[in-house]
Amino acid sequence: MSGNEAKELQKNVKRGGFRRFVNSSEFGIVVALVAICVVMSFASPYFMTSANIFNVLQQMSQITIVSVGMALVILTGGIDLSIGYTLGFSGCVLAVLLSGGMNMFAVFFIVIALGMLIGCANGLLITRLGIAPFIVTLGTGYVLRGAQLLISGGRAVTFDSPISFLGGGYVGQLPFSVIIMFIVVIVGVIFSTRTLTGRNIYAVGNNERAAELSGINTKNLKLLVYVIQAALAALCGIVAAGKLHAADSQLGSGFEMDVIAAVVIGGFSMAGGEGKMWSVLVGSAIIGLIKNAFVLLGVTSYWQTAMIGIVILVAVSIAPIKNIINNRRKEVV
Amino acid sequence: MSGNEAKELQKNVKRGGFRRFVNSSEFGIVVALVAICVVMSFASPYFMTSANIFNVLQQMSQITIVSVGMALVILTGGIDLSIGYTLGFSGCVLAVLLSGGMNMFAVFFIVIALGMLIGCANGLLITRLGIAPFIVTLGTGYVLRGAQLLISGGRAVTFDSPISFLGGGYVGQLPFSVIIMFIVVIVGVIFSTRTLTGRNIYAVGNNERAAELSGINTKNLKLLVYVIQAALAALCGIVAAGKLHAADSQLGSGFEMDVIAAVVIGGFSMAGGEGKMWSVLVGSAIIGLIKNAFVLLGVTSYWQTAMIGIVILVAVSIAPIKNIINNRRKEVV
Amino acid sequence: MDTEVIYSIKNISKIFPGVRALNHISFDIKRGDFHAIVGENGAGKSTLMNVLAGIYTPEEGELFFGGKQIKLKSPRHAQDMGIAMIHQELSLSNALSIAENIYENRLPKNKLGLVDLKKLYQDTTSAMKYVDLDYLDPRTLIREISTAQQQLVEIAKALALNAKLIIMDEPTSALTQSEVETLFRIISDLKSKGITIIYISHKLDEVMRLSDTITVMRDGEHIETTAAANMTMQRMISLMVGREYNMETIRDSFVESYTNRKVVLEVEDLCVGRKVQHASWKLYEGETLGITGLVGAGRSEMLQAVFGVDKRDSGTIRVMGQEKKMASAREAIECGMGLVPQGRKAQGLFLNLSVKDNMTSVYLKKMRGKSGLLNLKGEDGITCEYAEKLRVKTPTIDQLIKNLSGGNQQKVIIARWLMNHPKVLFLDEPTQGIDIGAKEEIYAIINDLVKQGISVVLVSSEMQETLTLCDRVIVMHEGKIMGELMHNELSEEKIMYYATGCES
Amino acid sequence: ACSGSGTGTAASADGSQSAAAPAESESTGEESAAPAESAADAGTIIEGAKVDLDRISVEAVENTEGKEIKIASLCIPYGPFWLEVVSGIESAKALLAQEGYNAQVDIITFEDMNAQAMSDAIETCIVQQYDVITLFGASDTLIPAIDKATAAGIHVYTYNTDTTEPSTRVAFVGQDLYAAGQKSADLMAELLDEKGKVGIITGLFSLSSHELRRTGMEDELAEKYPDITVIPAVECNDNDDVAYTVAKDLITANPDMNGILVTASGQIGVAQAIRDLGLQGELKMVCFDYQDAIVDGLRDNTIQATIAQGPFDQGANPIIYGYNYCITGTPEVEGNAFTALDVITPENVDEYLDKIGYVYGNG
Ligand SMILES: Nc1ncnc2c1ncn2[C@@H]1O[C@H](COP(=O)(O)OP(=O)(O)OP(=O)(O)O)[C@@H](O)[C@H]1O
Ligand SMILES: Nc1ncnc2c1ncn2[C@@H]1O[C@H](COP(=O)(O)OP(=O)(O)OP(=O)(O)O)[C@@H](O)[C@H]1O
Ligand SMILES: [Mg+2]
Ligand SMILES: [Mg+2]
Repeated sequence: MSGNEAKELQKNVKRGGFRRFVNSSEFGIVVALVAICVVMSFASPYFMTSANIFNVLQQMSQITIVSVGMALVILTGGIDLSIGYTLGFSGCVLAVLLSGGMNMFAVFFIVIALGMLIGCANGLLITRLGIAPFIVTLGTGYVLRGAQLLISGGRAVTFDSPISFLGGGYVGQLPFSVIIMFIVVIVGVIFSTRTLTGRNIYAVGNNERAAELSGINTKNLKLLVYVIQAALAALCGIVAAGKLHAADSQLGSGFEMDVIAAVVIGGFSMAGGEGKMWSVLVGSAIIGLIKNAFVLLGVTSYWQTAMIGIVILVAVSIAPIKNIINNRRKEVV
Repeated sequence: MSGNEAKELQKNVKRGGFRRFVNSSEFGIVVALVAICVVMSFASPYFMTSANIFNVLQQMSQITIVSVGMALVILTGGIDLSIGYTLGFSGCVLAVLLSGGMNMFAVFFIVIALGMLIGCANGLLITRLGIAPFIVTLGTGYVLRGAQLLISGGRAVTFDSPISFLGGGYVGQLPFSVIIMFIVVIVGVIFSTRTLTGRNIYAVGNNERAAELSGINTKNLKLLVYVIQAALAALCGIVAAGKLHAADSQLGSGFEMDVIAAVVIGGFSMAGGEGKMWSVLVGSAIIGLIKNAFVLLGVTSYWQTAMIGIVILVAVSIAPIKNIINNRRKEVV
Repeated sequence: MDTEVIYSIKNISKIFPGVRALNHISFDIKRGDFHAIVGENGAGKSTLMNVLAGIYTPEEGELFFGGKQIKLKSPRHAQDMGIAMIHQELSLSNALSIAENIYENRLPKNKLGLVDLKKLYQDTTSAMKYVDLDYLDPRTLIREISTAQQQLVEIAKALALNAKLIIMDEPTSALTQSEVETLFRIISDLKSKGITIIYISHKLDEVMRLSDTITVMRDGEHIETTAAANMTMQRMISLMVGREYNMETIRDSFVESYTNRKVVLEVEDLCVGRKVQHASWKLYEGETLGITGLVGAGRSEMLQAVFGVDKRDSGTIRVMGQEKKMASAREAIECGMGLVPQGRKAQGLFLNLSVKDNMTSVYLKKMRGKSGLLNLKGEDGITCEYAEKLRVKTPTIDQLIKNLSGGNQQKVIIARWLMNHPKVLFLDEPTQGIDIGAKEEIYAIINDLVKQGISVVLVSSEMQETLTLCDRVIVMHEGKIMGELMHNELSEEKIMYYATGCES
Repeated sequence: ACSGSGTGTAASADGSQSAAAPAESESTGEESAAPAESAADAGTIIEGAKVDLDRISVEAVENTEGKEIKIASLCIPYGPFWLEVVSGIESAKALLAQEGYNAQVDIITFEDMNAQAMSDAIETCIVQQYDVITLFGASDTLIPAIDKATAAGIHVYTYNTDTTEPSTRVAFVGQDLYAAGQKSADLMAELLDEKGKVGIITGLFSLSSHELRRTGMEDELAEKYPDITVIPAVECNDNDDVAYTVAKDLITANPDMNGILVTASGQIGVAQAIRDLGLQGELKMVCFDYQDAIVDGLRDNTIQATIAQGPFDQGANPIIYGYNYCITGTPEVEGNAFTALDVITPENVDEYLDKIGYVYGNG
């Protein structure tokens, strides 16, 4: 008897991935993404041009890179409001050091290391003092903003260095930042599904106490997540500054909202423990496409803002509405 | 056996309100508030003047009014990012209608009703479709900002109406908006501690499932909370526009962050279910005082921004650090 | 037609994605009856009760309450009709007071429409007196009291509804003997008032002792409803599991002599706040050590401190003679220890993860390949193996654990530790909410483990379990170890003697 | 000059003084031809701001009675444009700190253009009994606070941007923003031979200074140049990164676009996008203000023209005007005191920067 049961379980495991995908929470946003693409390719002849596609990819690359880190943070049930400023601060440090003539490899490592230090500060305040991530990162965000202003002195610091290739370089037609994006996402997917640490992050987000009892060092794991996140923000700061060959005090401002929106649209629960890493790509693509769409369509100025809101709301409503209709139908049958 | 323990417990509970307060999470921020006041009254001769005190009170009144609503939202485990725009939109509607010559009582009710409608939209999307509050209110926020731009046309709409008394009037030296603030806080405290609905909000935030099983209509309760919040934001929009005798497309922008910060500094848990209503007053006083302090002290550098962050971090660190020290001491004994 | 029948269930079916939890169930509940419902884990008992209390809407079937057909829209609706339910999983609000939990959504109001706190506390005090909790202040927060006390609050909450019919879904699984007696006293009082009680329990002796009528369910089917007088324990179990059942397989043999036995774990002078005071004990190779006592005796705290998850104020811990810091659970796991915690929802489950993820959360570490990546191929296999071994009832191992019945969730957590082949296994109330069949399986597992030379520490509030499973028992009272008993000197009286704090 | 809609500014109560300002801005150049020796910028609020007393074009009256004057200058010193404004403020501060003037200038900074916060700060300044307040007239919602300050006997000056509705401020010192928008449109039309397709990238729809320039541009193009099509304006939040993205999208969507007008910040991002697409010179770009990156743009022909507005004067002049008013008791200027509308092109860039004493390489 029980032998049968085991086989049954094994079989069930293998059964249809597609069916399951259609019923998953990620399905809705994939539909939304496809819908936006279809509508846009009818609405604008330029939408499906390779130039535009590479544009959009480049535009979403920055959001996506940081979203991978934010997704990890949100998986643990936290949030990081300081990343916009981490990004801006890192970009400014990069610009100042490069324009001061420092070797670009040294600068790269200094900026990433500084980013990790910032993440460490956030993580320590959150895990050791137990203060809410929201308020900790709000506070450190202000501090970083101050630091960004202080070092950029309110100026745009320009520089000329091969490191710009990371943000503004092309491999054929493909912007290099898009390659970075795909690498980060792939590493993110592998990390979150195929490494012990990644899997433990889900456990911590679900039930911290149970995770602790399973031998997971929950505090250090949370700390790690903020460090990864800040390191990615620093990397993204290098990409952004590299693209512009300059950094100023505005760099990165408001960025955190785009990133959080991408992650949440991607189906991550703010409560933690739920979400699939690849879907941040879909979330940030939606964010990127919305903005692209309005420029392509030439939506009159004041309507742009309102339309962004409407598209976001529609995109995230598809899945729940589908469920409600499905349930109705079932009841009728 | 249990007799001993019982007595112990009894003692614990009945032990002085003050002792209990000292051990509460609100204690830390009250200390921070007092510390800021003491430092400031030494640092600036103008700080303790009645004119300045009324200024600060007036400045914090708007944050506080909306914080009461936000506190309710956060109690249910939600968040509302759209309130800055609800406020701004309401202010602009008020200005446009008044400058169009409509009766001010009619305008007042229309604005509040519109606010409630906005709250309703947020609440329905959140409770009926089950979309995360973060993303819903981000979306409606964009829509409202667009609407605000559309109706104000990017310009400031000025008006002249006795309704301005709500925001800019004085009773003796006391700004009328401060009176509104105290009324809202007192009603908020009574609502949250002494009414069934208020207590149910805590229950929902604590354990939604349990609340449902107790027969609480959790969906409607959450809906209500967003409606209250948006109504308060609309009221605050009237106050803000009244004070300025005008409203423009900028009114209210960035306001949500101050409000959320005030609530979180006030000790509310972002996870919901915990927090004392009166403490939003302390939270918004801290936010108000920090800004006042910089102007009074003429902190004329980029340090200002960094200092806001540091003050926030210090204010929220007091309680946990105190706890850690206490625990150390206990271990030694 | 029959005025005797208060609740009539007709042809009820309930379907969850992938599971038919209830399949055309029909039976009647008589007014004033004590009606027990028994069945294996996942038989559909809780699901049926949730239907009766208005929480789930059935796909098919009709309900008649007091002779009238009803369509329950919400739990509130059911409450208004006089149906109250004590849920299997504790459902209280942690940051609210006892009083507010008992009167959740029904707080008394004064003339102004505001909450009348004075009346609330008075009412609560009398409600608490009824469940012997009156030594607590009604303003105490739920998170400040023990699980057992919470269970009593939950009971008080249902009683305060003044319902005509009270559904109790495993109310005793988190209670020890003395509270169980309190509950039985309450129940007989309710019965004398003519209140109907539907009672679910896996403690079949309770069922036999108290019930007027017994319904057996299996795999979502209604098997039989008979008067208790016509039922024997043996037949009830056979009906539950669907085959002849022989329940005499507990321990092969007990440890006879401790001389020359290797000490695996040694705890010396352990103190944890006021909960555990100067506890010292040894655990020998291949034995089952029982730790027992009344609620709040500090057993769980002691285990958790030894396991490294809770800070201890003092105490040395030696594993295989070597002193260990034991600063984290990780260290304990590395020493070959395992802990199945009390309170699966709070401390065990990752609710939004799958059965597989829940089962392998500790084992995962062993699946790391050379590259540092996890070798996920083995994961499905080992999960299925243990799911089968422990007879976890789930459609697939990718099912979210929150969709499993309580007992099956517990089995998954036990499997989580068994996978690691621990040398020392702490089991804190491991059979809480587990059906008789699975219990026997767990007993058999304990027997197996001990035979292999593994040492088991068993914290159990079920006297029978302690008496029949343990080689040695230590009894705690208010954080102190009061006495130690060998298997051959075990008796209920002796345990109670120590547990109530009488000096030895 | 102002035929535009929605702005009565230039027309109201100013006429007489508006001619004075351009004259002053011209004189600026001459005076600063001899560079200041001590760039004592150690204590400045922005690193890189240069105190240079010689660049101050308005003469300060001697404070013979020796009464102490307190001046508050409200500013938002973030973004490259402000470097010059702050240099002006700091220079005025340094000048008035000298013996014989006895005036103290306090600089009050803001994080962003938040009218609410500024309004609150003005109220606090009233409490502190300042004699003069100079501020950025970001929004009409500042009017009640300005009026309250005036009623408390404080001389208020707006600079850079004025409120659209009249307030009781003494004078406005800054660019005629609507006219500036028109001028940039004229420049673009000239570059395009009065035909083609033009995109507009603006900072924020919600900022009146940006809106004045934007409407100035749109109105001018619509009225005067029928052969030029205007694409609906897009917002870049004053952020170069966003501007880069938006510019690329605009160019993709409108391959036939010949020119881009930028109302405010974001110029660096737009210029970089043009460079990355290899459209330098083909796609004309006209923007406002100057800084190193814009100078680079002019030099490599990515930017065809930028309009300077005399930021140094905007910082320094209102302070000196206010101070003089306190001493003499009569206002020196009232209404609008417009600062420069200077056009910088690839041809005259080096000459112009030299003239105003701008040091390249400073940011
Ligand atoms: N929400 C749900 N979604 C999917 N399946 C469910 C859900 N709730 C219960 N089930 C399934 O329905 C079946 C019956 O579960 P139920 O909780 O009623 O069992 P039970 O008899 O109460 O068992 P136990 O004694 O372990 O509490 C189980 O197979 C369970 O996995
Ligand atoms: N939700 C929870 N989170 C963390 N720990 C918990 C939780 N629930 C229970 N525990 C731990 O389990 C302990 C035991 O709970 P409880 O007081 O009910 O113990 P008991 O088993 O009845 O008695 P004893 O103390 O003798 O074990 C708690 O004191 C606590 O340490
Ligand atoms: Mg059950
Ligand atoms: Mg226990």
